[in-house]
Amino acid sequence: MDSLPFVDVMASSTSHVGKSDMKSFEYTFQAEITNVYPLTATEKLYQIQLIDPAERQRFTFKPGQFVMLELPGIGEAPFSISSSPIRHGDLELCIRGVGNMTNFLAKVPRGTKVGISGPFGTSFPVGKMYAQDIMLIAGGLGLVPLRAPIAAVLENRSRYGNIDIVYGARNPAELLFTYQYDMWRQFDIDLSIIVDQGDDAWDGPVGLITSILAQRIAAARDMKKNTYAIVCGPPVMFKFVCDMLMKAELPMQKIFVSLERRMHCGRGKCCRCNIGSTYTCLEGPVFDYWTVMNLKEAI
Amino acid sequence: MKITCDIKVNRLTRVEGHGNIRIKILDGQVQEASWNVVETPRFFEAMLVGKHWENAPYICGRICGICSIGHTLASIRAIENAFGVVPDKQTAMLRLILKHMETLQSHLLHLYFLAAPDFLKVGSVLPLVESHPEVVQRAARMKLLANDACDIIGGRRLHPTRPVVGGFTMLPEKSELELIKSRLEALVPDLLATSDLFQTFNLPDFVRETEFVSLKGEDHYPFIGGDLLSTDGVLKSEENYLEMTNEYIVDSSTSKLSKLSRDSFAAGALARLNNNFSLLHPTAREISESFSLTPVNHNPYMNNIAQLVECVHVVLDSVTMIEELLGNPWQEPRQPVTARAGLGVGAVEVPRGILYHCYEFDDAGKVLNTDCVIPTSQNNANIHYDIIELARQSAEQGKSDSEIQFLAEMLVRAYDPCISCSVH
Amino acid sequence: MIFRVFAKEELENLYDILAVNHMVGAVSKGIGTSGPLFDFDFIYDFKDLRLDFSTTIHSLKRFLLPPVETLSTFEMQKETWQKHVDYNLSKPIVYFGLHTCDINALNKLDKVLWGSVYPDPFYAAKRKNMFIIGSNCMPQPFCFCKSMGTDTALHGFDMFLTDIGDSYFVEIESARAFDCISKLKNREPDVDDHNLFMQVTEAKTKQFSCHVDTTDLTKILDMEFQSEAWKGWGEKCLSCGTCANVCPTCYCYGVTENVDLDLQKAQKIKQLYSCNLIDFAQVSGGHNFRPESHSRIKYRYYHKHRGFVEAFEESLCVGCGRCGVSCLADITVPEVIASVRGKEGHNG
Amino acid sequence: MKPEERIYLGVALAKPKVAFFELSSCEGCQLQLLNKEATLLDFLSLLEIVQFREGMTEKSDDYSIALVEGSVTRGDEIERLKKIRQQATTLVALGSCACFGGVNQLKNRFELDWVKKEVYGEHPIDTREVQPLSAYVDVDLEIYGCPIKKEEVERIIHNLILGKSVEHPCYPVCMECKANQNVCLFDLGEACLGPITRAGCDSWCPSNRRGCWGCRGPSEEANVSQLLEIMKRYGFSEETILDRLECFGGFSTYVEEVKKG
Ligand SMILES: Cc1cc2nc3c(=O)[nH]c(=O)nc-3n(C[C@H](O)[C@H](O)[C@H](O)COP(=O)(O)OP(=O)(O)OC[C@H]3O[C@@H](n4cnc5c(N)ncnc54)[C@H](O)[C@@H]3O)c2cc1C
Ligand code: SF4
Ligand code: SF4
Ligand code: SF4
Repeated sequence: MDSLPFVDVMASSTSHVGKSDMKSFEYTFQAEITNVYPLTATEKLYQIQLIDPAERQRFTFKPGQFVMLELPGIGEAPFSISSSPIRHGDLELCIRGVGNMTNFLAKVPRGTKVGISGPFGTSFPVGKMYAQDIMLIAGGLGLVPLRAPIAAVLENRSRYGNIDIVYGARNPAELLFTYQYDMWRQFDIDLSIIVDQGDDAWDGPVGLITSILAQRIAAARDMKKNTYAIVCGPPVMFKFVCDMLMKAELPMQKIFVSLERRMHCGRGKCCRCNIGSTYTCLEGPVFDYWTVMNLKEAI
Repeated sequence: MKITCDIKVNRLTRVEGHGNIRIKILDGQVQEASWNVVETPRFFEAMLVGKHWENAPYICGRICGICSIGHTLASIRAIENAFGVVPDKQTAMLRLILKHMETLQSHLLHLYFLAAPDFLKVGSVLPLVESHPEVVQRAARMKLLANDACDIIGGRRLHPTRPVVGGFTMLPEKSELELIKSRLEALVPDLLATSDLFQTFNLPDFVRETEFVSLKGEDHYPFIGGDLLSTDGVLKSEENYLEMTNEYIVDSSTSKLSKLSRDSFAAGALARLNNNFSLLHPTAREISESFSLTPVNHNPYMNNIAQLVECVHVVLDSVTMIEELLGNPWQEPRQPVTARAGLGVGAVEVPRGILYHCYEFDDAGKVLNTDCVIPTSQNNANIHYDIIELARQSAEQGKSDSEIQFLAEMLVRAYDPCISCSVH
Repeated sequence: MIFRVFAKEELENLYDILAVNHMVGAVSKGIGTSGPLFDFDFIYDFKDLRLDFSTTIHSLKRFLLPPVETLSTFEMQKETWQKHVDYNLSKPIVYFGLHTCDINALNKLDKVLWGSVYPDPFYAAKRKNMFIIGSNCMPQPFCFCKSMGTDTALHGFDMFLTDIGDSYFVEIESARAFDCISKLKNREPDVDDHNLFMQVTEAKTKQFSCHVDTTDLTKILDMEFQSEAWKGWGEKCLSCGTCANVCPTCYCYGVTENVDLDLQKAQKIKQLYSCNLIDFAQVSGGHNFRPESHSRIKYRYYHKHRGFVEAFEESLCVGCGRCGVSCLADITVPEVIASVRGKEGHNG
Repeated sequence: MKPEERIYLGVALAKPKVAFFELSSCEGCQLQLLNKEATLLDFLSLLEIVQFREGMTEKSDDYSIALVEGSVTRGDEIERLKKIRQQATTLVALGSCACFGGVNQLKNRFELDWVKKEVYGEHPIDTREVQPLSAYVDVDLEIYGCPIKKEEVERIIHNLILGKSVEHPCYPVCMECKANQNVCLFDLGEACLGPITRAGCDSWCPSNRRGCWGCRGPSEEANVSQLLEIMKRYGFSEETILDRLECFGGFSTYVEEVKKG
C-alpha cells in the first residue's frame, strides 16, 4: 500500500468567524489601542478598535461577554467588554494592573497593536428584561462587566422599568467611572454608592454593600414578579448578596451572576476555568443563580 | 635606568577564582614579588566525612565549575580503585572522550576568552565581538561542539549526570555519537585557523627553569590514571601521589602549596607535553613543532601553545575512539559495585594539570578521610616564583610598570589557574 | 462491520504494506522492578513491534497533545506584528496495536476537542491523520476498563486484531483498512473462528480483578462533596501532576508567551498542565479557588466521573489504571471511588 | 557596543548595567552563562556588562542588576555583599549556593573547629558557618540550580528587561519528567527527589537516569513527609534520603525534622 492519504483538516475551511470553524481557534483580530484613560491608581480604560473596518463592523457581542486580549510575547487574558454592543468592534476594556500582562499593558502607548479574540461566553439576557425592573449590583471591579448591560439598557431606556445600580467600593479613590454617574442619573437610574471607608471629601454612605442593598430592596416594587438582578463582584460578595435577593423572593432564574475563573483559552479547552466540568468560558461567565447553586464550589 | 614601581593587582580578572599579584621594585631592586590566593575555602574534604561513597563524585564534582567532569572522573576512579572495580573498555573509552571534550572546551575558553584579549590588547572578549567577529564566532562554534559532546556522553556539560562509579547511568545513542564524530572531523580547519591566529601573537620571551609533573603515558598520551612522572626524573605510582605533591601551608595564601625536587613545580598542558611529547597525535606534534614547542620547554607562556596542541590531539583522538565504539554493539552501561574498606587514589589530568582524589572507606563504604590535590594548588608556588623571576628580569631590563603589570597578569593567566578549585 | 481472519505469519506483510508511513507501536523500555516496561514510540523495524505488551507507561497522548506545543508565532515589525498559526500538521502515522482503553480514550477526547464548539485544529489535524490498528489484550491487575465500559471498542479504529491462536481475527472499520487486508492472504471467518473469538473475550472478562462501582456515581460524588475521604487522599497527594501526565484523557493546559532575545519574534506556547498542581485555579492577585490538595484531587474526580458524564453521558476515565500505577503515593481510582462510597477499595 | 534603543510593543526597554560577583562557589553558574554559545551574543546585546571578573578586565561600580553567585562563608564576604546590595536595584542570587548555601553548607553538619582542623590542621584559617545571601541582605530574585539552567537564566533576565513578571514553576520536577516521557526512576529501583523539588530544570537528572537530588529546593507546598514514606516503602534507607535532602541546602528545614525522627 502506498503511504496513507494525508488529510488536511483545514483545506475546506475558508472564513474565520464561524463558531464551528477550525480557523477561529487561534484567530486574533488585530486591533489598536486608540485611547487610554486612567480611572484610578490601578485601573485604566482602554479604547480598542479592530483595525480592519469590515471586521470591526462584523464584530458583534452581547453585554456580559468577554474577549481575550493578547499582547504578543507578553500574555493573553480575558476581559469583559465594558462598552455598548451597538459600537461593534470599537471596544472599551477597563483593566486593572495586577499581573504580568496587565502591568505591561499599563505601559504601552496609544497606537499599540494588540490582538483581540472572541467574543466569548454567555451574556446577560437584557432582551428578556423588557418592562421589568433591573437591579445591578457591583462590588469593586465588578462594575466593569456591568457597564455593557447598563449601556445596552440605556440605548432602550424606555423599554425598562426602574433601574437600580448598587455599587460598593473599598474607598472613594477606587470608584470607577465617576464621570458617568451624572449621565446615568440623567437617564433616570437610581445609583447608590457605598464605600467601606470614606475620606475627607466623601459624604455618601459608608459600610457594606448589603446595607445599602437592603434599602433598595425595601424600596423596590414586588421583587418576585417585576425584578431581574445582575450581580458581579469579588467571590465573598456573591454569597451575601444572593442570599439577600433570595430572601426578597427574587426567583433564582432571574438572578444573574458573572463568575471569574482562571482562563487560558476562552474556548472550552484548557480546563482552567472548570467548575466540575462546566466551563466558565463557554457556559459562563454569566450564569443564573440556579445553575450556580448546582455547581459545587462555584461561590 | 633604575626603575621603581609598586604594583598591586587585587582579584585578578579573567581567571577562575580570586588571587592577588604584588610587585614592588625600588631603584631596580625587587623589594617584594608575590602571588597570593585569597579565595575562600569551602572544605570539601571535611564535608564528605561520614558520607556514603555514592556522594563523593556528586559532591566533589562540584569543587570546580570548569573541570567538573575531571573532578567527577577522578573521584569515580579513586572509589573504583578502593573497591577493586575495573572499568570495562567501553566505559574507559567513553570516559576518555568525555574527558577530551572537557579539555577541549576548557582550553578553548582559556585561549579565546581569557588569554586572547591579552594578545590583542583588549580587556575582554566583548570588544572582539565587533573587531574580530569571525574569531569570536569560530571560538563559539568550537566550544559549542565540545559542550554538546559533553552533554551527549556525560548528560550535562557542567556537573555531569551520567558518569557513576561502575560506568554510566545511560549511554548515548549511536546516532548522536556519529554526529559528534562528523562534527569533530569538520572542526579540524577551525583548529588550524586557531593555530594560525596564535602564530601571529608574540609570546613573551621569558624562561625560568623548573620541574614539570604529569601522568606518564604508556602507549597513549595520558589523561586518566597511570604512573606519575617529573622532568627531573621522579617516577611514582598513582597511590603514592603524596610523595609527588608534598603539600604545605603558608600564611599568605588560602591555597596549599606543593613542591618536589625544587622549590616548586608546574603541572598542566605544558607539563604533559614536556613529559609525553612522543605520544601526541602526529598532527598535534607537527603543530607543536611549528611553534618550536618541544620538550623540555621552560617558558610558562608556552602553556597557551601546549593547550592549543592538546586541542588538536583530543579532537583527533576522539574521532578514532568514536569510530571504534561505533563498530561494536553497546555493552551494559554500568557494572555492579560492592563497597569494601580501603583506600583509593584517582589521578586524572584535568586541563590545568594533574588532579588527585583520595578516599579512605570503612567496610560500609562510608568516607573516613578525603584528600583532594588540585593542579592549581600545585602550580601556585611555581607561579609565585615565576613572578619573582619576572620582576627581577623586568627590573633589569628597565621595563615600565604598566608593562610589568601586564606581563605579570598575562603570566598568571598563562597557567589558566583555577583558583576556586585550588582552595576547596 | 466486516470481519476477516489472517494467519499470524501475515502480520509482517501487513507491517510492510504500511511501513511507508511513520509507524508507532509499543516498544520495550527494559525491565523495571515490577516487571517489563513498555511505551509507545516510533518503530523502524518489524522486529521491534510488540503485540503482547501490557499497558504502556505513558498513553498515546504525546502524539496528539504534545506536552509542549507552539500555538502561534508572531513576527514583530516596527509598528505592528503579524501572527502566524501552524497547526503542526504531521504526516499520517500508523498506530499499531492500541488496546481498547486507548482507542476509547481518543473517542472521548474527540468529544471535547473536536466535537464541541471551537474544535481544536491542533488536535484535529493529528487525529485525522491516524491509521489505527487495535489489538486485544488481557487485563492487568490494575485494569478496570470493564467497569468503565471501555473493554471493547466499537469504533475509533481502522482495524482491530484479536489473537485467536494461529491467526488474527480482524474487525474492519474503514475502507482503507479493508484495502490493506485484501492484500494479505485472508479469509472469511467461519464458525470456529467466531467461537474462538468469543472464547478470547470471555477469558478476558473473567480475568478482571479490579472493579469500580459506577452505579449512581455522579450523584454520590455530589452527595459526598464534603466527605472526609477526600482529606485523606489530599494528604497523600504529592501535587506532582504525574496522574494527569500519564492519563490518556487528561487534556488541560496552560499558556505562556515568550519573546525571542532579539525581539524580532514571539511565541505563544501551550503546555499540558494538571489540575493537581497548586496554581491550577489560582488567579492573579493570589486568590486560589482550590488551595488545598484535597480540593484539587477531588476536582480531578469530579471532572472525570461527574462533570464529563453530565456533559457527554459517559465518563472521561477509561479505566486503564495508569494513574494509579504511576502514582508514587498509591492513589488509585478504584480505591478513591470506593472510599467516597464509604467502602474499602481493592486494587490489584 | 552601541546603545541603540530597543523598543517592544511601544515600550522602550532599558539596557541595564549588569555586574557579576562571586562569593564562595565553584564559579560554575557564571560559566554556564558563557556556555551559551548559540545565543551568547544575542544575550549580551540585551545588557551592558560592567563587571564580570571571570571574563573581563574593565570594571565599574555603576550597575543596576547584580548577579551574585556563591554562598557566604567569611566575614569579608558579608561586607562585599552589603556593598553590592546598596548599589544594585535588583540583586539576583545566582545558583543554589547563593539561594540555599549549596553543597558548601554540608560543612555546617560539623563543628567549625573540627572542620578547620580536618583540612588545615593547626594552621589558622578564617571561615564561618555557610549561609545563603538572604541571611544577610534582601534578595530580589532567586535563580535556582546546581548548576543553573542557562535557558532559564536567559528567560528570567530577558523577562526582567522586558518588564514581564518572573515566576518560577510552582510544581515539582515529576511534571517535566513525565513530559519528557521518562520511565520513573522508582520503577528502576532508584531514589528520586523529583516529587518535591521545584521544576524548571526540565528534569535534567531523571532524563539522564539519575535521581533528582533536589538542587533547586522545594516546590511550593512540597509534600515532603509523604515522599519520605514513599522512599521507605521502596526500601531506601534514611541515610539515602538524608544524603539527598541535605545535599544542596534547599530542604534544610525538613532535614532537621527527619533527623529528629
Ligand atoms: C470572564 C472574565 C472577565 C474579566 N474581566 C476583567 C476586566 O474587565 N477587567 C480586569 O481588570 N480584569 C478582568 N478579568 C480578570 C483578568 O482576566 C485578570 O486580571 C488577568 O488575567 C490578569 O492577567 P495578568 O497576565 O496580568 O496576570 P498574571 O497573574 O500574570 O496571570 C497569568 C495568566 O493567568 C490567567 N489569569 C490570572 N488571573 C486571572 C483571572 N482573574 N481571571 C482569568 N484568568 C486569569 C490569565 O490567563 C493570565 O494571562 C476578567 C476575568 C475573567 C475570567
Ligand atoms: S483517570 Fe487514571 S485510570 Fe482513568 S483514564 Fe486516566 S489514567 Fe486511566
Ligand atoms: S523519576 Fe523522579 S522526577 Fe521523574 S517521575 Fe519519577 S519521581 Fe518524578
Ligand atoms: S533533576 Fe533535581 S538535582 Fe537535577 S537539576 Fe533538576 S532539580 Fe537539580
